Amino acid sequence: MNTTAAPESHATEHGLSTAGYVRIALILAAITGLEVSTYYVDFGRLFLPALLIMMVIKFVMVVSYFMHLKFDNKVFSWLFYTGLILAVGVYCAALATFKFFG
Amino acid sequence: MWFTLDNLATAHDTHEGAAHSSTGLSNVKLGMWLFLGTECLLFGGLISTYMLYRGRVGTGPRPSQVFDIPFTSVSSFVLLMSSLTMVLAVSAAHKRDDRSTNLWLVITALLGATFVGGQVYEFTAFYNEGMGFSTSLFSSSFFVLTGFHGVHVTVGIIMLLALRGMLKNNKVPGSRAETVEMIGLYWHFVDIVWIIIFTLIYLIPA
Amino acid sequence: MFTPGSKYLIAITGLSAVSFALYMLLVHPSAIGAVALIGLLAATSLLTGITLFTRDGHASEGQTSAAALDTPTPSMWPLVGAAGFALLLVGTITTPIVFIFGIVAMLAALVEWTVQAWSERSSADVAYNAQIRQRILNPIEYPILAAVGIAVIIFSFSRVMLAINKDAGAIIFIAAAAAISLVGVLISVRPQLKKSIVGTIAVVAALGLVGAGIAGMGVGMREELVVAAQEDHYAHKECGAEKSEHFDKGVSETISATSGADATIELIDGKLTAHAQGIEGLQDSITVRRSNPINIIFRNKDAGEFRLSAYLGKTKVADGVSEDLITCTQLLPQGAEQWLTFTIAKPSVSGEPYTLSIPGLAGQSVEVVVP
Amino acid sequence: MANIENFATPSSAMGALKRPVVTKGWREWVFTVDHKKLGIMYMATAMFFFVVGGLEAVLIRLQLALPNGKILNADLYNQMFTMHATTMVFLFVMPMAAGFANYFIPLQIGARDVAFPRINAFGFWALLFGGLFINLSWFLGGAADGGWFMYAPNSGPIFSPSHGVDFWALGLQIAGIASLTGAINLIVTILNMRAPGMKLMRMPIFTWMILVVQFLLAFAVPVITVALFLLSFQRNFGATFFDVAAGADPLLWQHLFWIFGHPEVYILILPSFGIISEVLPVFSRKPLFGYPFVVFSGAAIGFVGWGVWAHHMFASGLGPVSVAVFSISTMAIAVPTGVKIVNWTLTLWGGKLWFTTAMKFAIGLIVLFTIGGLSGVTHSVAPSDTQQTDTYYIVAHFHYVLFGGAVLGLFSGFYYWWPKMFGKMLNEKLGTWNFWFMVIGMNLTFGPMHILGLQGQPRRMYQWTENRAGEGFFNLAFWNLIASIGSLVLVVGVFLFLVNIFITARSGKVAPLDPWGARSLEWMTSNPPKEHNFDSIPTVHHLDEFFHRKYAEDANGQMQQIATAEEVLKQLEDNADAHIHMPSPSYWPIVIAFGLPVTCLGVIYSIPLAIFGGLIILMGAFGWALEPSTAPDTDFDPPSSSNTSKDVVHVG
Amino acid sequence: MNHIKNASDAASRVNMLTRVIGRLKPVILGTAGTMFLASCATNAPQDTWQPKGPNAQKIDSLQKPVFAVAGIIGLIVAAAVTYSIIKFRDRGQPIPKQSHGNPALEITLTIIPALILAVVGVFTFRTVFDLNKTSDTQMIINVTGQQWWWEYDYPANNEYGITQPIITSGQLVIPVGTKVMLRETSRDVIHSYWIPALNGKRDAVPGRITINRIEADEPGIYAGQCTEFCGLSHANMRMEAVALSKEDFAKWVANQLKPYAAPAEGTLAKEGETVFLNQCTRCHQVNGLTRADGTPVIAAPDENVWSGAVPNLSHLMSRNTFAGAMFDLLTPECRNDVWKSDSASFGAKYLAGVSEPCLNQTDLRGWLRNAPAKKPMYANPAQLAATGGKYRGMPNLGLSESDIEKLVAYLLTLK
Repeated sequence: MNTTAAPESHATEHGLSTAGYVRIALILAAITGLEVSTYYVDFGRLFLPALLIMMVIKFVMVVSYFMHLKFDNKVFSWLFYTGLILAVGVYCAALATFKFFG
Repeated sequence: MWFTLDNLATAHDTHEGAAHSSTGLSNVKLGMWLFLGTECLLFGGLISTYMLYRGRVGTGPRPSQVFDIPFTSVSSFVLLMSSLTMVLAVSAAHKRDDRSTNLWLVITALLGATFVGGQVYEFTAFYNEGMGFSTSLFSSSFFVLTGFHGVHVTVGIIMLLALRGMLKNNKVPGSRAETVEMIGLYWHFVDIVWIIIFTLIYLIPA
Repeated sequence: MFTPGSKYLIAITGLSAVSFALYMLLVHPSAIGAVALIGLLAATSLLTGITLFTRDGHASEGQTSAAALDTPTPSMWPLVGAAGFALLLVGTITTPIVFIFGIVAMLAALVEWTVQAWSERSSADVAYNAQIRQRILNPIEYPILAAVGIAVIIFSFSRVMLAINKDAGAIIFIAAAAAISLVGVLISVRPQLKKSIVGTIAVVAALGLVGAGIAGMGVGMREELVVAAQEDHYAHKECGAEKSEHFDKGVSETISATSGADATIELIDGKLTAHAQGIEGLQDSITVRRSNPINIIFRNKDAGEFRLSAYLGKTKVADGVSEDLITCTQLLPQGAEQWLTFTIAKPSVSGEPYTLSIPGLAGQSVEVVVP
Repeated sequence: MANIENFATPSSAMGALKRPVVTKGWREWVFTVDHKKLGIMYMATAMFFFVVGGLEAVLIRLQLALPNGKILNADLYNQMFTMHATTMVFLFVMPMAAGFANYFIPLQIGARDVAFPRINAFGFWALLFGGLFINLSWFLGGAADGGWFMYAPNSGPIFSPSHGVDFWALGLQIAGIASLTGAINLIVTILNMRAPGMKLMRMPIFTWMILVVQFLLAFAVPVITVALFLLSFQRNFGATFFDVAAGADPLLWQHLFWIFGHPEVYILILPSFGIISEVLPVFSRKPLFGYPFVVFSGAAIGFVGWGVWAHHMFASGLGPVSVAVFSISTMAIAVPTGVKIVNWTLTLWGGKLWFTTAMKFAIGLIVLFTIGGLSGVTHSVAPSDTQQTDTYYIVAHFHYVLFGGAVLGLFSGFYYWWPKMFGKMLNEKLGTWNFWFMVIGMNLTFGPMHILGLQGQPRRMYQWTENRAGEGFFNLAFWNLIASIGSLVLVVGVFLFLVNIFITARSGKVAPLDPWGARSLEWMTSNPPKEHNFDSIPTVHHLDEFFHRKYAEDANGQMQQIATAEEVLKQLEDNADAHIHMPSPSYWPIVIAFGLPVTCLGVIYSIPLAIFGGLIILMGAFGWALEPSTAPDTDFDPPSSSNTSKDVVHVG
Repeated sequence: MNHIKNASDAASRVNMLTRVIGRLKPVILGTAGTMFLASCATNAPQDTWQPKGPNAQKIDSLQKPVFAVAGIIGLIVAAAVTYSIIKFRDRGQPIPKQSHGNPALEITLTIIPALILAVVGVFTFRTVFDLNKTSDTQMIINVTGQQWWWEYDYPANNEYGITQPIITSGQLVIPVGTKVMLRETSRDVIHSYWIPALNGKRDAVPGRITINRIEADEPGIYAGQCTEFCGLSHANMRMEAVALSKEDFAKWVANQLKPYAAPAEGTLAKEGETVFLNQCTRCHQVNGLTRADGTPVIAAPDENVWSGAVPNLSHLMSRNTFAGAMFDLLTPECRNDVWKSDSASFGAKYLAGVSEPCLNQTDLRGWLRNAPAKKPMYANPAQLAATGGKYRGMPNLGLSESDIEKLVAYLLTLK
């Protein structure tokens, strides 16, 4: 097992090398740590956007690297993201009618 | 849920293999991604229900009164790590490294079981603090959302162990690597759902 | 074309179906009994189905019995069955859990024993017999074993977590996860590791977990949870000026929906004002419907913590004795708001108005008029 | 010892049970995974429920024929209209479309089966059991009585104390699983299993519309799943989701229901659009006018269909901003729908029209659906909608859309594809009678409802009173009576169709190979198709491949026949593939599907039964996963003569 | 099918036909419109095309053109299809050119409807916001739906002489020319309040308050009906809006605020009061009614009925309907007299209330005898497990005929 190469350079047909995956996992863990820290440290007005952005980053990283979407055929991305975007759009619109965001 | 289980065995159903398909992609994988796309709408609905109802507490505790952030952070971390071990299993399967595949499958299942154990603990503790299933809108929607997620994790564990058993007996139909990969996709999906739940439900107060 | 084996199984299935039906219809059914009998029915019908479907699996008696009868293999299932029966008897006089364990053990023994006996008679070849047994039982054994394994882990782990305090819990949780991962890494990077060592680690870990689980069960839940369960402190509101230890703990939420509010009550500069939906300006009384859940938003804009308390008339607790009906929000810090829902069934009578007020703040109240 | 060798072969070593080998008699149908047999079973099931739902409709109309009707009491009436809608939507139109899709999608794209044949079989059985499960409630204390929209809190345990709503919610859950699996299956099939050369823009329009529909289903079903779970948890396990006293908002149900429910409308109508887009060109002898526009308008309807759901809630107090936005988006969806109507009309224009029964139904659809579509535009205008919603005007509108649109399209499909499916021609003369009775009946029934609604008669009333019926000869009493008479005419029409089926089965004319001069791939095989559909998979060069194999332009630009259908088919047979692997039948789809209603019964009545059902499902799933990939004999030998559907059976 | 032998002959016939159709188009359109109107009922009480107030008028003037446009488009499509059917039927012509369409034509035919809809959209947008305007409200009435009747309460409003809240049911009374805001909600399931002549419908959603505005131009009585399916007796949940001139409205208010007048001792009505006290006050409130010991009677519907409310009967005979407006308190003749009177005399007739000769004895007595038999309600004590023994409607009280006699006499005094 090659444990030295950078994740990007070792992207193969099936994704990253073991070290690459471990690296991604460490980044994810670090972000999770940062997320948890918002519970203890006051982020002020940045609190909500920061949390949401970190959530999206984690989500996209898992999907792109662990689920190989980044390396796979675009059709898979289309199928999955269609569902995801539809869900976000439709449910946010529904919540908006409940004055959820204002 | 069972649909995913079906992927254990559908590869051989597709008499026109991946190589001959119009898109050059495997039927099972295409179906799996589509299924995950539809799952987005399922969890989206449950999350929205929770978001709408999280502040509606007539009796019983409010979210911030029961949530135990340090504990849940560890939970999230455990599930995240299980994603890593899962991806290692998939990677090993592609390299035809049976020993590592088996090992990481079992480790993933164990981490998953720990996560579910944590969830059972959490539910029991909440119940004792006066938050039953019917106590308030918050409690109903919380239990249904996290319970659905927990059921997904449990199904995932069963699939992992079943796959492990089938690998042992050489009963995995079709390409083994692909079967492992399919269960991997399902497992990661469960993880990303938890990434959202952890942030939206636990970290952002009502 | 029924083999003797399938006849036997059909008979058992029929009997269990009849007993289940009789039990459900004649005896007062309890969940345990029903589960036990239906489990029996499920198991026997499954076996029946399997034998019927696989009768083309060369399992007919005539072909093989002579050879097979000479080679009985040692079996643990009679023992398990007997133990199950013992548990069942113990269970009937002690707790239902033991009873269920007994039933499960007996069922498992019945199924395994029957299939084993049947497979051993199917041919003279031991390997073939083992294979045929596997072919039929593995699909049942794997999920059950997996389920039992998962259940043991989940149960033991959650008992441990319930027994220890929150902080230690988080640490143990992460330690357990780390241990699992580390073992994984260890085994992974040392491919030459002996199977026996791996097995030992697994057995030790399993025993440790189960032991800890049993210990956790023995200790019971940590005190704070026991107290919480006894006191039910979130149901008990204290509507005066006092600060309740539990009820008022950590109120910082604002409500998330405003679509159904009848009125917004605000505390500004020591004054309590009402803004009823659909009416411009501020009022000092609100008219609400009788017998209808009234949603009110209380918003504290003053420095200090205040709660809104609603006086909803009196309720008769015994003849001649009545009690004030009061409900309230939690103590809200400045800028916070909370939803208060109440219902008033009877019209207001002059002289005894329903009111909304702030405990500890005299002279400020909003009258609630019910036509 | 020989036995061991048997077990060691890869196919048999895998499973606990062999796959079914006997494929005669009832087993031929119960264990089948053949998309054509499943398609026929879907259609038969749907037809059965169509009759059931139709009888419910007739009872409703008889009750309302005269003021203060006494045929049904209020309770029974409420159950009747709830089940009429539920049956027609979920158990007739959807399965019928699923049947057409199952049967014809693989044929139209030149495939030998769907991507996941066993899941396909499971889907059918789940639908059948789900449908029977819902209707079981009639015999167990009364059916659901909350309307098909089942608005909370009226569907809650207090306001609907019988088990009807439980059966309804759980039964739809089962049918939903069927739809979801079917959708995933068909999407993968269409994307992945097209014949060589069949690019997306060469796919027949029916395939396109089904693709859109399946995407809608795949993404809409999970939403209703959530809603139904919330409802079931409330009714069966004491959750508080719609308990207003606990602070719940009843509008949550409405949003979840209609986020599903509006795409559902397009799920119902688009398959029929697809069917008539096949039928019109065939009988006009020219290609579909503006094929890409029809495709894209279908896709556009699919997309915009997700952004209009709240128009069902204009009266519920959403607030002016939401109402205005959803009003505009609803108008927007009229544009792609209009594009379709224009294209159909222009397909007729300049054609060489042949008025077969299928063609009559298709033309009927254009006109009647247009009426429904236009009345839809009138209440996309939100303020008008507050006058019209929940009145008979809406009933008129959606019956013009769903009967005039969806049902006529399906009937067009019956007449068009019957020879393909059964090798016999439906009687055209009887078909004409069938058509006219249905069209006149439907206009008599639903036409007057426009007037009833605009003059203020609300829906879902078990009785109406003369006090509110107005004066004059043409008062509401008159129109109610006309509508009821019309429903009987409609019944005659449907009955004629059943008679036609019967007569055709007994003494129908044997269908020629290409009775209509068709244009697409499904006609490039025998009638009915062989088990493996095509002897060799054709390579596709054109949209309307079959037509272009038969006709070519001569030097003057005139279309001339260059080959007969028989010749085209012969060519395929001559190049027959040597080894055709067909999926083997399986025991497990029906086993798992049977576990679902058992579990659901358990949820309603006793948890042990639910556990039992769960065990059935679990065992089924493991049997499914562990069964061998094929039955013992798998290879199929190429046919020796052209008419070989009988001799060739073997699916191994 | 008839085969037309001579194709050119047929074609010329078709051409002539189309020319005739073209010339007759306005006539046909006009006739179709008139025919549609002529085929409608006259004086249907819930006709949505007969607005009687500015809100309904706004809707009407928005929707009439839309109907016209829709009708014209429908006719064009029908004509085009009919023309194609006649013109392009198979008369042995050669297989047409396999043309795949005409993008320019397609785009034009896409843009035209889009433009039409855009215009409609602009007007819709304006009307939506116009109808939702609440800032100029002059009077507020709370409207509460429950299975299967409507309750109205008027919060105190000195401008209209409402010094203390008024509560009534079945008939909503409003002053003409006044912008009235209805604040709707429900006590059980979703109902919908709809007086077609005054405005579109608005759902009464439990747990929410929805706003609807009505205003009547002329005195009169306007019919309506619950339009959100609300269970068993949904069909019987009716309502009427009564518009009175401002002076008449003041009289009505004064009457509603009039204190309770007990019937004279020794009359049948007085005996009726006793029956009422024993049987009816468990649920029904009559403001000012006292027991023999002088304590005020406060009904407790919340203990007996699931919705927690039943109609307040204080001034029952000032209304014209009962039982959720399912039945009239007036005999058919007297009812016709009120409904058909012109706007000038309407107020006086309505304010006269129900007199003994005008009382609809049949339905009222039938109702008192066995209410669930007259109106489907979940009022069978055996079926009340789900509601914990509470009724959803009026139960059968098992009153004797003499009690009924007395009660009717008493109820007649509740003017």
